[in-house]
This record gives sequence, C-alpha cells and structure tokens, in this order.
Amino acid sequence: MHHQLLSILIWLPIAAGIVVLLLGERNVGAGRWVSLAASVATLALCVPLWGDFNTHTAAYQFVEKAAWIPGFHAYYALGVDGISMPLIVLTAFMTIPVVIGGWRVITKRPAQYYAAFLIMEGLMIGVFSATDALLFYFFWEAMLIPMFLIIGIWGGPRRVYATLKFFLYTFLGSVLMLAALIYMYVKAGSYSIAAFQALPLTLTEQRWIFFAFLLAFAVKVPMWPVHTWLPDAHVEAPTGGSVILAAIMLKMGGYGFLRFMLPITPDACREFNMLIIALSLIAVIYIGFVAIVQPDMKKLIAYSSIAHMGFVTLGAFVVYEIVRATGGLSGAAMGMDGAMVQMVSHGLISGAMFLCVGVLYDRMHSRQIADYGGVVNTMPIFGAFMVLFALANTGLPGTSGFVGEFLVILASFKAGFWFSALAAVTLILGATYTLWMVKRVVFGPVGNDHVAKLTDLDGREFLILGVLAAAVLLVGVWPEPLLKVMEPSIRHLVAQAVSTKIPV
Amino acid sequence: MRLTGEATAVLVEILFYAFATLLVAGALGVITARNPVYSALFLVFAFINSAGIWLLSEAEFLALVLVLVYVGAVMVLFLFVVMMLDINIAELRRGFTRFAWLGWLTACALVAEIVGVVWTHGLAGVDVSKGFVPEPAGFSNTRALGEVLYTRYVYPFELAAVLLVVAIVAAIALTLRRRPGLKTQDVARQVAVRAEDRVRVVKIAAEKRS
Amino acid sequence: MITLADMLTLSGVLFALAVAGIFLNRKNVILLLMCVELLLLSANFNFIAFSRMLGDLTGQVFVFFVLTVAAAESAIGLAILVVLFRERRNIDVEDLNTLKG
Amino acid sequence: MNPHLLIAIPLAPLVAAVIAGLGGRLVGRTGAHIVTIAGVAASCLLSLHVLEQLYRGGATTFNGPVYTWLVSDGVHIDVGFLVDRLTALMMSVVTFVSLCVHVYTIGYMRDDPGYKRFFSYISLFTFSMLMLVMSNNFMQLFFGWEAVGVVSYLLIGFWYTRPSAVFANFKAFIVNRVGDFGFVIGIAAVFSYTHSLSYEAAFAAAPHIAQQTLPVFGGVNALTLICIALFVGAMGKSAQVPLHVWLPDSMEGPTPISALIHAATMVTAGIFMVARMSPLFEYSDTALSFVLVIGATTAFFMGVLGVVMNDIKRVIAYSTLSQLGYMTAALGVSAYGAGIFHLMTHAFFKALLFLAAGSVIIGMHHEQDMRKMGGLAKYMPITAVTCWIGGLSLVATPFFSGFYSKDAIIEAVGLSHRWGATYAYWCVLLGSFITSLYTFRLLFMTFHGKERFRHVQAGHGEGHDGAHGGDGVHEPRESPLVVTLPLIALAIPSLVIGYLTVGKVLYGDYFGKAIFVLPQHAVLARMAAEYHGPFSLALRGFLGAPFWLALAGFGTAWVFFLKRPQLADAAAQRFGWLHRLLLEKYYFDWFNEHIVAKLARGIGLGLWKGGDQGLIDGVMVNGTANSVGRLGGVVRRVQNGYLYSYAFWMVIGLAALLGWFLVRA
Repeated sequence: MHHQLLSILIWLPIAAGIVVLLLGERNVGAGRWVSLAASVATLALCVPLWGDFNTHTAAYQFVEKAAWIPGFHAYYALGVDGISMPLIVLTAFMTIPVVIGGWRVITKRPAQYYAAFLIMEGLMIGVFSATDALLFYFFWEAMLIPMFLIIGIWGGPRRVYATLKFFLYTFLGSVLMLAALIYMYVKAGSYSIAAFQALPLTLTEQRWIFFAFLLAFAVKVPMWPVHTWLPDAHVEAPTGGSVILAAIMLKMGGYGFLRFMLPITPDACREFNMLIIALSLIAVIYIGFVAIVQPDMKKLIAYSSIAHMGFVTLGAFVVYEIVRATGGLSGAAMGMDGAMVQMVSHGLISGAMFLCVGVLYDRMHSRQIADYGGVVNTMPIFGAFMVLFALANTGLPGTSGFVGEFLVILASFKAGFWFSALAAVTLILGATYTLWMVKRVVFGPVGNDHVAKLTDLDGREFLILGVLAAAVLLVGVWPEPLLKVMEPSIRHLVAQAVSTKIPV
Repeated sequence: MRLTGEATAVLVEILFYAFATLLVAGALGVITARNPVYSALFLVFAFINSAGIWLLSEAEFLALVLVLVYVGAVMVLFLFVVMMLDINIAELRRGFTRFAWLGWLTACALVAEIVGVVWTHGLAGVDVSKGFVPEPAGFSNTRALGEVLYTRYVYPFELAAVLLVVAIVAAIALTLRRRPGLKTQDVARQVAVRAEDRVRVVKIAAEKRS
Repeated sequence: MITLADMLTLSGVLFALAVAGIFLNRKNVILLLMCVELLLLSANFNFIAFSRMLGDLTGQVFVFFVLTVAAAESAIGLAILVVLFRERRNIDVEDLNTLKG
Repeated sequence: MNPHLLIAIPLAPLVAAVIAGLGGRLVGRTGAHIVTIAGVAASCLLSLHVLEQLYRGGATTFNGPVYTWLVSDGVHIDVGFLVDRLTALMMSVVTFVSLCVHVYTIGYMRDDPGYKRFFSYISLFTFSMLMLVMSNNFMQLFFGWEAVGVVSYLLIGFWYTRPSAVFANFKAFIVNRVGDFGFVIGIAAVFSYTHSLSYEAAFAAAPHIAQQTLPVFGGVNALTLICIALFVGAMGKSAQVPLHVWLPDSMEGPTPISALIHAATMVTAGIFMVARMSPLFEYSDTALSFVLVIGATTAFFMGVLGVVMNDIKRVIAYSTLSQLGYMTAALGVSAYGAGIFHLMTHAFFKALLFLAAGSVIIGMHHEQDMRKMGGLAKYMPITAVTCWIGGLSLVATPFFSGFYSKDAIIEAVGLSHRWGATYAYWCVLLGSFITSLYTFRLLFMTFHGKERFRHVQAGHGEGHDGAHGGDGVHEPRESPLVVTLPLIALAIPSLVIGYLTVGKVLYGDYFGKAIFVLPQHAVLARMAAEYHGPFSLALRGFLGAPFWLALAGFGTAWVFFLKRPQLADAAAQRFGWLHRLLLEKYYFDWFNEHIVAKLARGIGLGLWKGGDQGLIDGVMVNGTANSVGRLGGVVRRVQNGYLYSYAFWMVIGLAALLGWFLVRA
C-alpha cells in the first residue's frame, strides 16, 4: 500500500469532492458527512506517511512513477522528502477545521463549498508531492481554480475584484515559471525535478530562471512589493477560504523557494541573495508598521502573515551571507530549519486566528475592530482562545510561533548583526499590532449592545480551536519530532545551495 | 513570308510593349473613369490586351479562356449590375479628389519598389533577364494543360467545380426576394391535406316549401 | 522576346494601380470589385511568366483555378452589392462603416 | 540531588495552575486555592530542602537536561536545570513570597468573581519564574523571561473591564518586549560565537569572545555588545530608567500581584540574570559601567518621584524602582553578591509593604489615596506595626535586614574605581535620604496625624466608599487573620534575615562558583576583610553617613508631613515647575504616548496609505489595469470601418516590407 499512499492522498479528497458535488444541494446533510469523513480519512492516511517516514535519508520516499504524457517525457511522478512531508500533513490537518467550521455557517450552495475545498485539498497535496515539474505545474495552476471560486462566490462585497486580482497576480507569476520549466526541459530532456537540480546551467541561464521562479514564488509567499493581493483576498474570502489561503497557499511560495530556486539556480541565488534578504526584512518591518493601523481584523492578520512569511524567505536565503561572513556552514541549516518550522507554525496560528475572526464574524457580521470591545465579558472561553493565539502570533516561547523566529534570528546573526537585529524588530511590532487588536476587541468594558448579546463558543467551534491550540502548544513545547523529520533533507538542500552548477 | 528567328523576337517585343502600354492605359482608365460603365468597359479592354500578351507568351488556352469565359461572363455580369442599379453619376464624382495625391504617391512608391526589387536584385537568385524557351513546333498548350489537369490536378479541379456551385447558390440566395403577395404552389402542403379539415358534414332540418 | 523582368514589372504596375484604385475611390463599390479583378489579373501574369520561364505547367493550371475563384468572387460580390443597393439606395463607400470597432 | 525532585519543583505549581484554571466547576473556589497553595507549598518546601542540601549538606551543583527541545544544525537545544547556591536562594525566595501571597489572596480576593482564575495565574507565574531561575541554557531562560512577562500581562489586566488596567497591561507587555528585543540579540550574539545555547559553553568562551570585535557601529567589542544587549533585556524586565515606565502603571493590577510580581520576583529576574551572567559581564568593563550608571540614575531619580506620589501603591512602586536601581548599581561595581543579597532582603520587606498597603486598602474599602487616610494606627495596629518594620528595614536602619544589604551596596559603590563610580556613589548616597523621606511620609500620612478619611465621607459621600452604600462613617477595621498572618510571616524575615545571613551570604563564600568575580574587581572581598560579625557591623552603621542621611530624611518627613502639613503644600507652590516635572514623571509617559506611539501610527498610516494603497495598488496594479483600458481606447480608433483605410494600411505595410527587403538584400 505504501507506494500508492501519495496517490490516494491526492485523489481521495478529489473523488470525495466530486461525490459531494454529485450529491448536490438537495441532500446537503449527506454531503457534509461525506466531506467530513473524507478529510478525516486523509488525515488518518497521513499517520502512516509520518510513521513510516525514514528520517535518515534525504532521498524521496513513497515514490510513484507512471507515464503521463510520453510525448513530452512527462511522468506522473510523486515523492516526498523532509521538506514536503510536514506541509502535506499540515494541509490534511487544516482542512478538517474548515469543513467543520463551515457546517452551519455556509447557507449558499454548501455542497459546492465543500466540494471546492476537498478538491483543493487534493490538488495542494499534489503540489507538495509532485516530483515531476510539469505535474507540479499542473497541480500548481489547478489549485487556483477552487480558491478563485471560493473567494468569488462565497466572498464579501468586493469579492470579484479581490478574486480576479488574486488569480491574475498568481497566474502572471507562474506563467513565467512555465517558460523556465520548458526551457530546462529542452536542455535536460525530461521534466523530473531531480534532473533539473543536477542540470548544469551557465550563470546567465541561471539568472533568467532565477527571476522567472522568483516572480512566481514571490507572489505566492507573498514578498513585499507583490503582496497587495493578500489583504484584499483575505478580507473578501469566507472564513474557510481565509484559513486555507493563509495556512497552506502561502506555504507554496516558501516550498517553491526551497524546492526549486535554491537547488536549481544556486549561483544566481548566491548573486541575488541580498535582494531577497532585503525584501524579507522590508516585509518584516514595513508590513509590521502597516499592520498596526489596520481597522479591519482580517486585514491585520493578513498583514501579520506577510511579516511572518518574511522570516521564511530570510531563513532560506541567509545561508549565502553566513558563508560570506563566517566562511563555514554552521547556522545555515538552522536558518532553513527555522524557515520550515515557521511555515508549519504560521499555518496553524494564522489559520486559528482566522477561525477566531470567523467565529466573531458569524455572530456579528462585522470585521471592524471598532465594532467590538470587551468580548471576553460575554464570550470568556473564546476570549481565552483568542488571547492564546494572539500571543502565539507574537512569538511567545512555548508556542509554535516562537520556534521558527528564534531559529532564524539565531542563524541570521551569524550572517551579520543587522540582519538579526532588523529581524528581531518583529518581536516589538508583532506584539504591538496583535495585542493592540486584542486590547480593543477582547479586553475592556462591553463595547456595545451587540457585544452584550454575543453567545460563547458552541461545541463545534470549541473542538476546532481546542485541537488547534493543542497543536500550537505541542509544536511550541516539543518541536523535536518536526525537526527530526526534515533534518536530512535540509542538510542535503544546504549542500545543494552552496554548490555551483556552472559548467566549467 | 516567314520571318527570320531574330526578326520574330523583335516583333514579339514590339507587340509586347504595345499590349503592355495599352493594358496600363486600360487599368488607369478603370480607376479614373467617372462613370462605372466606362470603367467596366476599360476593364474589358484591359483584359483583352492581357489576353494578347498571354498569347504572345504562348499560353494560348488561358488567353482564350480569359477572353471567352472571363470577359464574356464576368464583365457582362458587371455591366448588367451597373446598368440595373440606377447610380447617379454626378454624386459619384465628388468624393474622388480629396485623397488623390496621397493615393498616387503610394502607388508610385509601390511601383518604384517592385521595379527596384525586380531589376536590381533579382528575386533571390532568379535570373530575371532570361526570356522564355519557345515551345517546340507541334506543341499544343491545350493538350498539355488537359493532360495535367485531368491527371495530377483532378481533385482541385473537382473542388473548383464545387466552388462555382457554391457561388451560384450563394448569389441566388442573397438576391432572391420573395414578394409577399405571390401565390406559389406549395406541393408539400397540398399533399399533407387531410379529409376532415376540407369536408364538413352539416345537418340541416327539412323545410316545408311555403 | 519577352523577358521575365518585363512581365514582372508589368504585373507590378498593374498591382499598384489596382491597389491605388481601391483606396482612391471613396464612392463606388463596383470599382472596388473591378480593382480586385485587376489584382487577380496581375497575379495571373506572374503565374504565367514563371510557368513559361520554368517550363512547368502547374503555374498555368493555377491561373485556371484563379480565374474560377475570381468568377465566383465577383458573382457573390455583385450579389452583395445588389442586396446592399436594395437596402440603402446608395452604394458609396463612405456610409459602409457600421462594422467599425 | 536527584533530578526528579528538581522537576517536581516547577511542575507542582504548573499542575496546580492548570487544575485551578481549567478545572472550572469541578474544582470550585475553595478547591482552587487549596490546590494552588498545596502546589506552591510543596515547591517551597522542596526548594528550602534543596537550599539546605546545597548550603550545608555538601550536595554538588546539578546541571543536566530534562528533555531535548530540538536539534537543529547539530545544535542540541534542550530544557535543562542548573541548580547551584544562587539558584537555590532565588528559588526559596520566590516560592516563599509566592506562598505568602497565595495565602494573602484568600482574604484579599474573597469577593472577586475571577477568584479561580487569579489563583491559577499566580501559580502559573510561580512556575514561569522557577523555570527562568533554574534554567541552564539561554532558550529556557528566554522562555521563562517571556512566560513571566505574559503572566504579568494577564495579571495586570486581571480586572479587564477597567480600561486603565487594559492599557497598563498592554504597555507593560510592549515595554517588556522592547527589553526582550535586546535580550534576543544578546542570545543570538552568544550563539554565533559558541554555536550552542548552554551557559557553560558561553562562560567557557567568554575570555575568547572578549578579544573579538563586531564590525557593527564601527567595530565594537563583541562581549560588550553581548553584555549590553543582555542588560537591555534586564532593563526591560527590572524596570531600569528608560524602560521603567510600565511598573508604576502595573499598579492597576490587584495588590497581591504588585507584591508578588512587581516587588519580589519578576522585577528581580533582570538582577538575577546579570548575576548569573557574571562570567560574561566581568570581562567587559564598559558594559559594567553602563550597568552602574543606569542603576545609579534609576536609584536616585525614581526615588525622588516617590516623594510626590499620593497613591499609596505608586509610592511603594517608585520605591521598588529605586531599590532595583540600588541592586543594579551593586551589579555594576561587580558586587553581585551584594545585589543578590539586597534582592533577597528587599523581596521580604517590599512584599510586606505592599501587602500592608493592600490591607490598608481593604480596611479603607478600596481607597488608595493617602490624602484620604491618616491616623489608622489606632484602628489597624498589626498592619501599622508590620508596616513600620518594613519601612524601617527599607530605610536601612541598623540591625534591620535592609541595613545590611543596602549599606553594603553603598559601601561597595564607594570602594569601586570603575568609570562612573563617583557619580553612582553620590546618587546612591543621596538616595538613602530620599528613601527615608518618602518612606516616613508614607508612614506618617497613613498611620499617624489627623484622620482625613472622616470629613471626606461626610463631604460628598460618593467615591468608592459610597459604592458600598451604608449610612454613616465606616470605621476602618483591622484585616482578617488570613491577611495579617502573611504580614507577620513576612515581617519576621524583614527583621532578622539580614542579621542571620549577612556573614555567610554576603561576606562568606556562599555563592562560590555560581558568581564569578575577577580578582581586580572583588570589592566585596575587600569589604569582607573589615567584617567582624553582624553586631559590630550594625554598630559601625550608626556612625556611617547613610544612617545620618536617613535620620535627616526622618526629620524632614516629620516636620513636613506630621507637624505642619501645610509646609509641604507651600514648598510645592514655590517650586512649581519642579513639582510639575516630578508629577509628570520627567515627561517619560508623555514622550512615549505622544512621540513614540504617534510616530509608529504615523509611519504605519503613511506606509499603508502611501505605500500599499497609493504606490503598489494605485500605480502598479490598478494602474496597469487602467492603462490597458486606455490603450484599448486608442487602438480602437484604427478600426474605423472604412474599407479604404484598411487597404491603405495594407499598402503601407507592403511598401515597408518591400523597402526592408530592398534595403537588406
């Protein structure tokens, strides 16, 4: 069963999605249970994926290969290593709260809502497990369609603008990536990512490919100049859409950096790493300030996501500065470990925070901070969860938010004092904007009579937030298992990143 | 009297230039003619001259086809249409002059370029100065064409036929007008008639004769 | 004897005249159709010139087909003209701009 | 010392906190405080047992991991304990004071709806403080550091319906985070040299790092940068001058937490950390001078503010700031032992003062303004006596524990030759006059003199007391036993602990290897030479300048606030500007709120509106969309429907093509 596990992980949710679609709007009840069963089953399948994962080798595991388009030498090749496996588990883990979260709340065409999410889950797992570049690209573009529909149909008032902007932004980036992939296919003869990683390329070629990949992944991360689609997409997306967008889709960019840019164009990365580091630091500070003044809760969390993702790109690209500054490699792997953990933890935390905002939005249909005040008086349990996730968002040690940032700050100091100092500014800014929001929303006297009529969490919401809180605390208190899984792959990636591929 | 080989060449050349100038004059006439009928006639004149040239270059079947079929049918069609539509000629003249200079300028530029290309560079390796190879005495252009036409080009030939049929059908379909009042026989409806909607059995009470 | 250059020059001149005819006249649709005929004629000149020069009959066969096409085209052109005339009572080119962007 | 016993010490309060916090209905109010008190009591007994083991039992220092937190890039970062005499002392102080506060809270928070939540928080705090104190690596130190900050955030904002409390806890957390910003950079710097986070790796590498220079700020000495960065963290937590603004506001929280967190334990975390990092600090003189100057400045200038405050808890808060300045000054002159010793004695008498103030507040039905008190000694004898003991100990009257620790610091600063020592000596010396001035002002205004609370009630009758309804005047009553018992329990050590332990802890070799002092800096060793027992030290104290300054403070306070109170108001009028400067707390708060906060919001708005919406969205994204639309408009005109114009463009194209062909061929 082992070597079909990834295919099952991909196609089970998609099949379930189609079943729910066929069940249609009439028997939505059945549709809900089918989608819940499918998402739980997918997570259950992740147990053997993690359990039987061999943590001593950087090679791909659970490998599958079947002919797909013989004409292009493109194969249906799947495989998982330390970098992609945690993200697959995160995808499976985060879909369940979305399905449960939308149980009562979604009234407009719920069957299609669930179907869209399930299909998207399958496609996202596909992106992470594809080891054939064309298959990766296929999943990468296909994944946009469900999200496009989710934001477009179930979104807020300005949803059409937001979803179009989201789609065009991502699509523009990834089309250039396709060009780069084709170019490399022509040189390498096949689409396998391993072949691309081994393919010798001259510096000019690497530069072009580097910038093609950079645009595609920078939009996804999102990095500073191309980030303006995220706040709009989040504000207009339904709660479930926001959770998946923040928890998983932003990780695609980070995953792309680690999987494609560093191994395939190491020399170009070495040449432009200051650019990426500068953009990441700008993201941390610039977006930190911008987040302070946001009147809308979801926009604030969206901006905080951009700031946190700035750490991922910083951690990934600090390796070159470390080599330049210290000559050695010690600390480089720590930076990438930090980037990976930051991705997983940010997925959990921002997903949870969007669920919290969703809980409030379902009751009061407003996302403006000004409309709330003293929510903890009428919703104490919710208040506790909100404060916990807010503190996790500021990077409180003991929660998962701290692990990633701490490792990146430690590693970036080896590269230079100012990298670490500017990155550490997030401690202050993060605390300021998150806790200022918490102060105005959760604490204080009861704001208005709407707040007085709020009802506390019901069973379902308590279950979701409880599970997420447990996950955040577990990763924060004991991150060892997460790091043990990715350690060999990160070491292999560091070796690839510092090697040179220019044909002599 | 038979002309010597070299003399015939000179004669051919003279004839060619004569026909060429007349042809150009005809074409010019077509464009500048005030009345569409005149331009149609100039066109006919141009066609005849080009037929002449074709004969000179020993493509006699085509020359004849051109004259008989083309001039005969198409030009007549043109004249027929021009005559049928009572276009007021005065009104036609007015719009001609505004862009005249620009038009002529581009036409001359075009001519200059074509001539320049042909005369100076030769068409990528084609030697333009070579003349024709005269056909052997008993050679019949028509038979040669016939053979080629019905062997290698049968399929395009059939297609051309189909094309013409389509053209006919299209022309008719476009211009056919069904006048409303026209009583035409509609066989289909006649056949489809049933007894009961024609014959009605009516019971009328018998009246005493007064 | 007739050289290729002469034939090509002649067809070039004819072609230029026809094109000038097309965009010079502002009024008359019929003249447009005639100019198209002239264009085809100049094309035929080239065909015959090359066919005779290369000694290969395909050029002439092609002229044959060009003529059929020209006939069909002018037939339909005139049919359209007639319908247009019935519709508009005048056929000057100035008014025919409804298909603009 | 078996590790399981050590793990039990922090774990007991944690388990208790979880049970009390999440237990909810099944634990009930009494159940909550029983569980938490049991947890803290167990932890306190175990700590005392460990202290006794280390002190006399001859047990060796324990330094071992508990579990591996993570392994990254070959670096083992784990949760581990380092328990030596310094840790044992701190553990005992923390758990003892926490126990007293737990018992005290039963009385203080009796009618508060958040009863269980409060107990859960204070035992969670004890857990965090113990993790901080017992850690053997920087990660766990930082974990404890932030956890303590979070719990103080929760506790300051305990009465979350009061906007002032919610603002105070937000401010406290942010200022702590500014300190932690420096702290994390210090840790990263140490890590970059030792490639490990454990203490002994850092201490071993200290001499080597001292020779390194960092290319930043024009080549600064690496160790100095590390020490100053770590000290910035300590400044944030122990409220030294620029980052002290949060402590006075944290009085918004209930009094027990003021006693526990903002007097005895949390604020001392910074002092403990510098003492723990003594092997690092010793090698960098500039860092120690920096510490000395900051400490001395805080000691003097914060004390001065204590004199003008009218809220009883704020006076004690500023006194805490001033005493923390003393401890930092002690650290600055490498007299780490004196700093820790003062920390211990201060923990007792300051907690005592806070709890006494709390008892006064309960007695006066939540009235905190000293101007509405007076002559309470008759009604609350035990509180008065214990408060007097605390006050005398604070003022460093000989034989009281405060004397032994504070005088030692003043003497140590006097003996030190470090840069800034003279400035520090004068600050610290005048500080003792200021300390006695505000302490006796507090004692006289609260317990003696005219009873000012009576006519106030008759006057307008509203305010807190009115809230309780009731007809005539409420006689202030002595607090119940459960409140006064901790007072007495704290009064005893405030009185005697100094006398008993000064020989061994301060001048003896109590700390041993836990605190590392370079021979040339060993100020305490020189003082130990003239030490002949606590009694003779106290007698000599009577001759020392600090005692006479304290006496002068007593006299002025007696004249200004007891004999002729109107003199104080007259002085306030004459020195109007000085009075306002002090009332405005040197305009620190004004500066933070108006300059720093407004600037941050301004930058945020500017970047958001200008940067995001204006530049990126306006120009680049929507800009391109609109320009495509406009371009479309232009191109559309070419399609004008006229056949001849199309033909014209065709010809132009043909001509161009032919021309190009002509030219190129």
